Amino acid sequence: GGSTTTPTSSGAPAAGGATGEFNGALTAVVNPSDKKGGILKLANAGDWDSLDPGDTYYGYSWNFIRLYGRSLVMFKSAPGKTGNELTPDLAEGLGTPSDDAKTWTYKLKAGVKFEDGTPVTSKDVKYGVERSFDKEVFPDGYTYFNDFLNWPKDYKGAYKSPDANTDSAIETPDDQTIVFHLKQPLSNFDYFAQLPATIPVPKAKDTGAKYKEHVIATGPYKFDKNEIGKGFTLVRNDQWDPATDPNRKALPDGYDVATNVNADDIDNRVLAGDLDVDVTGTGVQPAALGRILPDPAVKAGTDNPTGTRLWYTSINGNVPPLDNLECRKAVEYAADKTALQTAWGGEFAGGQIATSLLPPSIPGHEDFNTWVPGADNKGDVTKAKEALTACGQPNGFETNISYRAERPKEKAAAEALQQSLGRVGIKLTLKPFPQTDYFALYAGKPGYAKDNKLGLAMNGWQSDWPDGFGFLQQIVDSRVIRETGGSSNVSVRDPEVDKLIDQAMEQTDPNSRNGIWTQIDKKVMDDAYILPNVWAKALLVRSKNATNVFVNDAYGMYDYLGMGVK
Amino acid sequence: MSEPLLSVEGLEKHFPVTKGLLQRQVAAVKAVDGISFDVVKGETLGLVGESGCGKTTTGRLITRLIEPTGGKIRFEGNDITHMSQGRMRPLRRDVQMIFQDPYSSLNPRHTVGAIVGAPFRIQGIKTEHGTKKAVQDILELVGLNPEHYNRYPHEFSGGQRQRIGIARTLALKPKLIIADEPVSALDVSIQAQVVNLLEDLQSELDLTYLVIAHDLSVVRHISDRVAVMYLGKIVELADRKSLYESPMHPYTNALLSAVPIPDPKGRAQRERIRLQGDVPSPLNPPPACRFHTRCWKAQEICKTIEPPLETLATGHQVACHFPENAPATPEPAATTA
Amino acid sequence: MVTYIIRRLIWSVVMLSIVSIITFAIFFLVPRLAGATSEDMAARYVGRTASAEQVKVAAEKLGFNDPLIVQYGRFAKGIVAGADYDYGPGVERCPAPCFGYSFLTRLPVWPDLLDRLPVTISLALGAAVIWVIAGVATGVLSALKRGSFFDRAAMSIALAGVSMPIFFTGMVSLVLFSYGLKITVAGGTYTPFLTNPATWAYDLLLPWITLAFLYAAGYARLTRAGMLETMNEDYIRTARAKGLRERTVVVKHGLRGALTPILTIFGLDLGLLLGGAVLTESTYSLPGIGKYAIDAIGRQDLPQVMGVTLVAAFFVVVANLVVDLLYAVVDPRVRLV
Amino acid sequence: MSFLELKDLQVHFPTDDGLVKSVDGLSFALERGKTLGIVGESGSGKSVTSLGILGLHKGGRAKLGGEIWLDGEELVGASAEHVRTLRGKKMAMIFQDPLSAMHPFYTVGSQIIEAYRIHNDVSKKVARKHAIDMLGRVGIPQPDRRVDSYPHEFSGGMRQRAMIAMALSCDPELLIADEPTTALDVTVQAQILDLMRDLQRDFNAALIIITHDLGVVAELADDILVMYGGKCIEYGTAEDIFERPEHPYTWGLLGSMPRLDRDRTERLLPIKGSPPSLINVPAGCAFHPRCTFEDRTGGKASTEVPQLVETEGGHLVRCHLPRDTRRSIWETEIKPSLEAS
Amino acid sequence: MTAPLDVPGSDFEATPEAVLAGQGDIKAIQGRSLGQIAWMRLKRDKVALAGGLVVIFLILVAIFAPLIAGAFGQDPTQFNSDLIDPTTLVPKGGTGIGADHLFGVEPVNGRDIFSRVVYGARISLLIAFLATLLSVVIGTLLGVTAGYFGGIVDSIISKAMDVFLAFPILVFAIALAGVVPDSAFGLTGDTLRVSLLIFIIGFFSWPYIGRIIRGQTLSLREREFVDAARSLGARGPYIIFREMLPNLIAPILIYATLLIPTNVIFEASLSFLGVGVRPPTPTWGGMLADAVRFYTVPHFLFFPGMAIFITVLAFNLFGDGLRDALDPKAR
Ligand SMILES: Nc1ncnc2c1ncn2[C@@H]1O[C@H](COP(=O)(O)OP(=O)(O)OP(=O)(O)O)[C@@H](O)[C@H]1O
Ligand SMILES: Nc1ncnc2c1ncn2[C@@H]1O[C@H](COP(=O)(O)OP(=O)(O)OP(=O)(O)O)[C@@H](O)[C@H]1O
Ligand SMILES: [Mg+2]
Ligand SMILES: [Mg+2]
Repeated sequence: GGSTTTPTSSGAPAAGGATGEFNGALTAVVNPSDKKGGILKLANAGDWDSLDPGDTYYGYSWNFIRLYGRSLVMFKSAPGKTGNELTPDLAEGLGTPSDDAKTWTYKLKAGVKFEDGTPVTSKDVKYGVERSFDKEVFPDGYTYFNDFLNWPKDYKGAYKSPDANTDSAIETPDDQTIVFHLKQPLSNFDYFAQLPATIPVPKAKDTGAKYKEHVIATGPYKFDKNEIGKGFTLVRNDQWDPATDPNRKALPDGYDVATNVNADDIDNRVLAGDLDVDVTGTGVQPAALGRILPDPAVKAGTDNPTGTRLWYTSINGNVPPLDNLECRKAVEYAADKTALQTAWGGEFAGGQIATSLLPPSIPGHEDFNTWVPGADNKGDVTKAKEALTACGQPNGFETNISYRAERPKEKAAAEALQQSLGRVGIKLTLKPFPQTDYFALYAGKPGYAKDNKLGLAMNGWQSDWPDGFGFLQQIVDSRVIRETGGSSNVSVRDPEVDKLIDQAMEQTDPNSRNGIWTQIDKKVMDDAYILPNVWAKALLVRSKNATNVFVNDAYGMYDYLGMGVK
Repeated sequence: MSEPLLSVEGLEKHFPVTKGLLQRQVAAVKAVDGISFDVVKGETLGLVGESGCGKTTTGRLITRLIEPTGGKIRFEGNDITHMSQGRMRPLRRDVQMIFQDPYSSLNPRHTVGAIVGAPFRIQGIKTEHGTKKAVQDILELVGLNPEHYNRYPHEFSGGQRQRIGIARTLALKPKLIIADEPVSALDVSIQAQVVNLLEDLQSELDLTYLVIAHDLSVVRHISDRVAVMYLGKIVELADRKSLYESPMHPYTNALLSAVPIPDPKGRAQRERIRLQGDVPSPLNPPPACRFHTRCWKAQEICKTIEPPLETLATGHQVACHFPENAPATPEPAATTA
Repeated sequence: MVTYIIRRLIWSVVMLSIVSIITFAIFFLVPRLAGATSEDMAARYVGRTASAEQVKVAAEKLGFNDPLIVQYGRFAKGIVAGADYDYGPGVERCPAPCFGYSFLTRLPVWPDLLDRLPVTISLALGAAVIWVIAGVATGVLSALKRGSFFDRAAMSIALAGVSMPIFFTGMVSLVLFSYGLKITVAGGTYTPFLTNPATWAYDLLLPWITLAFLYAAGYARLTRAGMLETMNEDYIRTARAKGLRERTVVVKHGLRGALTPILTIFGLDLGLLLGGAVLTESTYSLPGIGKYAIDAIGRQDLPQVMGVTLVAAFFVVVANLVVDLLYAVVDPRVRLV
Repeated sequence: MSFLELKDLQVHFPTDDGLVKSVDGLSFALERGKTLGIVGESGSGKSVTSLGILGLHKGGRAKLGGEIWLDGEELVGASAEHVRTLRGKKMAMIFQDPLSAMHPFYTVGSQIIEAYRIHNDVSKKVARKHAIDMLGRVGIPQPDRRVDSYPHEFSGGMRQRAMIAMALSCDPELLIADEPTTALDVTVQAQILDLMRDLQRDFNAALIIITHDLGVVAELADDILVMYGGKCIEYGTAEDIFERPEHPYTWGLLGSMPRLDRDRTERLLPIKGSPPSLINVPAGCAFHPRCTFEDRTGGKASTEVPQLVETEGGHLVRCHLPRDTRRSIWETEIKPSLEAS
Repeated sequence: MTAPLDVPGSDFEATPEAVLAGQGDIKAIQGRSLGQIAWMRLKRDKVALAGGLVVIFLILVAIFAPLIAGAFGQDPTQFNSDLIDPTTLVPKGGTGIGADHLFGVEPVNGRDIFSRVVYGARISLLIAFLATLLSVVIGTLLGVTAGYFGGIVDSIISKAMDVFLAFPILVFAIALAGVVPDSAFGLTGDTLRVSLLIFIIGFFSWPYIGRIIRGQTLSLREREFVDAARSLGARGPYIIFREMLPNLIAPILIYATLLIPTNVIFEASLSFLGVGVRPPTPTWGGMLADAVRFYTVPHFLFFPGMAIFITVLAFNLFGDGLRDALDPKAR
């Protein structure tokens, strides 16, 4: 059974702990400093999905976007659990609910300006949300506002319905006030208000899909050069007024970001101090593990936070014989979870063996293990065989497992499953698909998955924010499944689960609410629609040159707002 | 004279010069430009001329390896000028060709047996004691060891290879053999062996030869009659004796006097005619008499009117406005009327 | 000459059209043969939340319902005249030459390619300089010292060189020189030449050397073979008979003759490399055309794949054209008419 | 000592199949202003000899032996560099196939200029002037224009003229022409032979002309050397060789040749068999397997290598047949049959 | 009767007047075909012979992969997680090399590298051989056709070769391999992938052979023995198959041998880029792609890399030797 302990540095106070030790930045600031100046050098082995606040959906991007964009509310820039707390940013305070939490009102601070000097008004915030509605222009983004605000019927977003009256969804009674109207009560809308979509966008400067090439800054930094595919630089935004902004220290003079850099090289350079941060915050490459873990001195310069990400395998009940619970159970039992853990990167770089959905750091997490894969976590062949017999497939069956071709870890995990399920006669064929189309065309398209017998699909989900809703809703609610493809929930179809989700959303009492999320977690596991693999962990390397380094729990990686350069 | 075995009339071959993807014709090489002659059964007709004058092309036209662009070829009275390859097939037994290069004319991947036996196979002929026996007989005939049947060409010397080539032409007992420079690639000593062989075979098998060569001595040695070509035309055609002893065309004259004589005594007193320059390109031959650019006797008429090939003495035809050694002088102008 | 160039240019355009038609057909037909509908194809462009209705509209707008020829026609027209892409929120202008518009990145392909081009050109040309110098020099020395220790060592290394895939040598060199000795960058970085020539060269050093090693090995072998052949030519003997110094004989007479066939291969190699040094760029994560191609293929971005294929083909065609023209300069016997 | 003297020259090539004795003990002498003709069948070692004199085997696989004296200098033992400086200046060569013997990528002029400038320290302009002069002297029309043509733009005859111009550009004292006319038509061959004769008179060089055409040597040569299997088998004045040949091989050559000046209806008298392999030269007299008169040597032919002996007045023959026998065979058997017509 | 490369049957004694070097007193040389002569030359070329032996060895390895891997009790897809350090993912003790695992084990899953390399030979050689065969067949057919018929046929085929050579073949191959779905043309799984790779590689390499064959055919057509056959009344097919093809066998053989290593690299490149045969089927290129992430475990990079290197080298050595033997003037 997986223990839930969040790795923390055991006891040792980090006050003034300039040297740092393993996991030192999880709970304290390493290398604290107030020195301004210098350029922080970041690198990304891949590329941003988009720099546009209306379109970006990567955790690291939300972490990073705070440098140039200010949303209504934000996560505190602080180490440890504090990072999970919301604090007003553009708004003067957290949201004020009314109408049974169906209406939320925010007051904007005065004196906030765009990089060109024009003052930010509530209209700009409203426009930012409205434009993000258009998922044809912004295919990458989340759909929370689309789904929950009370939009007029047939509303198509700022571009296609420019003249629509959207007051039913968002009202701006004056330039400093913005009011959100929801279709249903939502007890913690403040999490919505921290989404990058609430970063104001000046309508006059909006260039639609091209806005990402030059986002108009409200934060302390603005774009200087931006070469898509190669990198960009941020410089100080002289229109940013620190007086309006207690959250940001804005230490460096600028940021130099390179994209599409060799991942191993990033590790080496960060370890060598030539580079300050691997911006994706997903941890080092496997090759670096062997250099870091065995060497205590090197290991001391790293942190190993548990994120809010679950790597899992969807078990598609639409694909026979997996429509039979017993057959799904066989998969759960037969899976060798230690092999999966290794495949995902091992204890440090991969994660902690997961027994349920909700990661330990998310309220509502409870320790339970519905289908124990043997005492050693290497799979329980006997029970799996029993389940197979009960399912009417005593000799096993054949099905396919999909994964994203570009992701070696998913491939390794799929191979590990293929290997361990093979022991009980479940023969898996590996089906790699390009990641861009993985959900839109293949694994996330129910028709395709069914026709092509994608019984299993490698999958991963990171909480959009640290609560049960933010984690579970998008992956277990059967109503988010779209026949046209693109759904992140590809397997869980249980009306009872849907009902429970509705209850949880309305529940204003946090404790009862978290109880319901636990219940949902258990129910899904009982259905055996999901085979949890690991709760992801990342081995992060602190740069020698970076100051003020700490892990922000909300993002599960270093906080880019706080960091400075020596 | 009996009916000629082979009769060629106004034979022409213009090779198109093409360009581009669509192979458009932009010009023509007039390799053979209207030649006429007969070959009588049992005789040897020699065809001489400098490089590029169209000798080989003539030979290939007669064997129908290439399609004539004009004129007529008659073999034993049959018009074979444009006869289809299918109908030619049986006739091919009667006309055979000996090639110049003993190295490229034998397929290096075939044994001697296969090479000499190929005519039987291609023509589908069964022989009494099997092909092998027939081939070995022929090998013997040309002076090769019949036991060489299973050898490959590269194991033989040039002279032996040429014998193999000759053996192949003899397989089908042809009536006419066209020999294109049969000895020019061989050393003198070997050359003589092959020349003798050709002569022996002629008398033994009653063959008729059309021998193409540029070596006037060889031609003098083996031919009964000789035709001299210049730039796709026959300029003079006569029996051996009169051609060598009293050539009429200035070109023939020049050609003969250019040949070095292996006799150091005579070299001082011999008078020579030296031609200037080289043979012009057949792509663009001089108008009218083609020789006028190099002829020391040329006059205005030579540049405007083409002299026809006329019989000036018995069996002596020449195409020249101002022939030498002509017996009685028929006015050249008269013929142009 | 001018007409030759014009003809070649026309043919180049024809060739590129054929390449584009084949590419187009394959990328648009194969998915359909595999059962994809136009909606399936449109689904990738409309975001994650589109309704079936929206997908249908998008498919229509993007012209996926039109016959292949119409779609190709649009594509071809775009190259000449530019194109407008109506992807919903607005019409996106893709100015000529429009090699397609990526609906995934929301960017026209051409500027992207232009952006990547300097990297690939730097990589290819830099490596080419090294490999030509190293390869040819080694080949010449080997040929001259044929059978010597140097020859055998160089040829063994060269054979080993051509026998190693670039991604293997690339990885090994990365591990050794970048990760290990840290004397070179690990790729991924590219500094434009104009920004800082020194950094530019330093960044590309390892890829250059690795790529050049592979090719130099091949060129050394080619040059050696070519030199051995030309050094047997009669004109080399003539040059020696004139009393030329051996070095002059080798370089001025021998090498000059041996280089022509290498020029052809060089043209083809360089053309192919300029069109994307796929393996090198992906091994060293250089943001060039080849990496772009891989990325485009990875996300199945058909317009980008089309664009990059065409640009790559363009380089080969142009390189061939240049080589042919150069040929006429190098070898006076080649006449371009 | 003569201007050029070869003493027991040997050129051997070690090959995979064995040692090729291309030239095996060749000696002769030649004076300025004289012409030596070397005749022999293909592969008898004619070209190898000429390349040996020019020192072009140096640095190659060939093993050289013996001595070559040119104007009092020994060349076989001399350094390659020294021999190089003599090439082109002191001795020059004309090759058989002028098209392949000239570099296709350089103009005719530049190839002559190059040859001239190696040995004469003059400006390009002067050298060019000289090249035009030389082209004019060998009879190329409009030499000032043709100097910039490429070899392929010349006809065969002009190319050979240009080759000659190139060879003569530095006034060499020894000129070797290796089959200078074999690739040419008779009419052009006659022009070239005339030209060479005239030029030799002007330059007073020693000329070696290599050919397998007895007619050509008869036209040009003062002395003739007949080679067989890498050895000299008969040497004498042109008259000696044509009027009083003493070696059966020479008889064979004469008998094999159809003559233009005589109408002969009888069969030619060829030599039987074919030339020997130079790796496995027949024991004894190399010619004995093909010799009609082998039986008259008393069995020595296949066991003993005959010596080159002088019969009279510088006429040398390498034959086991007694001198009288040779004489009588020639007078009674060979000569009549050659002249029968 | 025509024996292009076979052994002639008769062995009677004869003393030819022939001139073959060195035969003067050697008693009987039988008719030796050029093939036999080439073989004699090849036998003397020790390096090429060694290459040939390695090639044969590799082929045997490929054929008997299951037996060889089985002899060590290893399955190429079997995980050996217990041999892996679960934190660093690399084999315990660095490589895992030992009596059981000759080449050590892979990081992460502990699969036996030896058996994977051995099985990798199958895919590699199968694809390389069949793709070469395909391109040789297409190339020879079109090359001979173009060269023999000339004129407009030649123009069209030559231009087609130009077009093919202008294709950025690697980009195109990757794209094509990526675009073809999982089951098509009635094939699925490895069979489909292997066939697809064979097709792509074979289909894009034929112009190289095609050009060579065309050139050779053009020069053969000028040889007089072709005219000789025609003057005997032989038809096109006879000339192509009986007269020309035997002479083309040498270049075909040479270039096929030299094309195989190119195709081995081609296949490895495609697998390296992830569009080859699907995992877990082992391929050398695929292993290298995995090894890239674990460059700190050099043996993982080394063995598949060396497998490619040795295979390609062996073919190249053998091909070079073959060329020298069959076409000695190229030496
Ligand atoms: N297939 C062809 N296409 C174009 N031109 C040709 C062709 N064959 C021959 N010619 C040209 O026709 C002319 C006559 O050629 P032919 O081979 O008949 O001359 P020839 O008298 O046999 O010369 P040689 O003595 O050199 O063999 C030459 O100028 C040659 O270039
Ligand atoms: N570099 C070499 N290596 C080996 N053998 C050689 C070499 N050069 C010449 N030979 C051999 O030496 C012999 C004499 O050759 P050479 O070229 O002197 O003959 P040739 O008398 O000039 O004949 P041709 O009349 O054909 O020119 C030939 O058998 C030839 O094969
Ligand atoms: Mg001819
Ligand atoms: Mg010679």
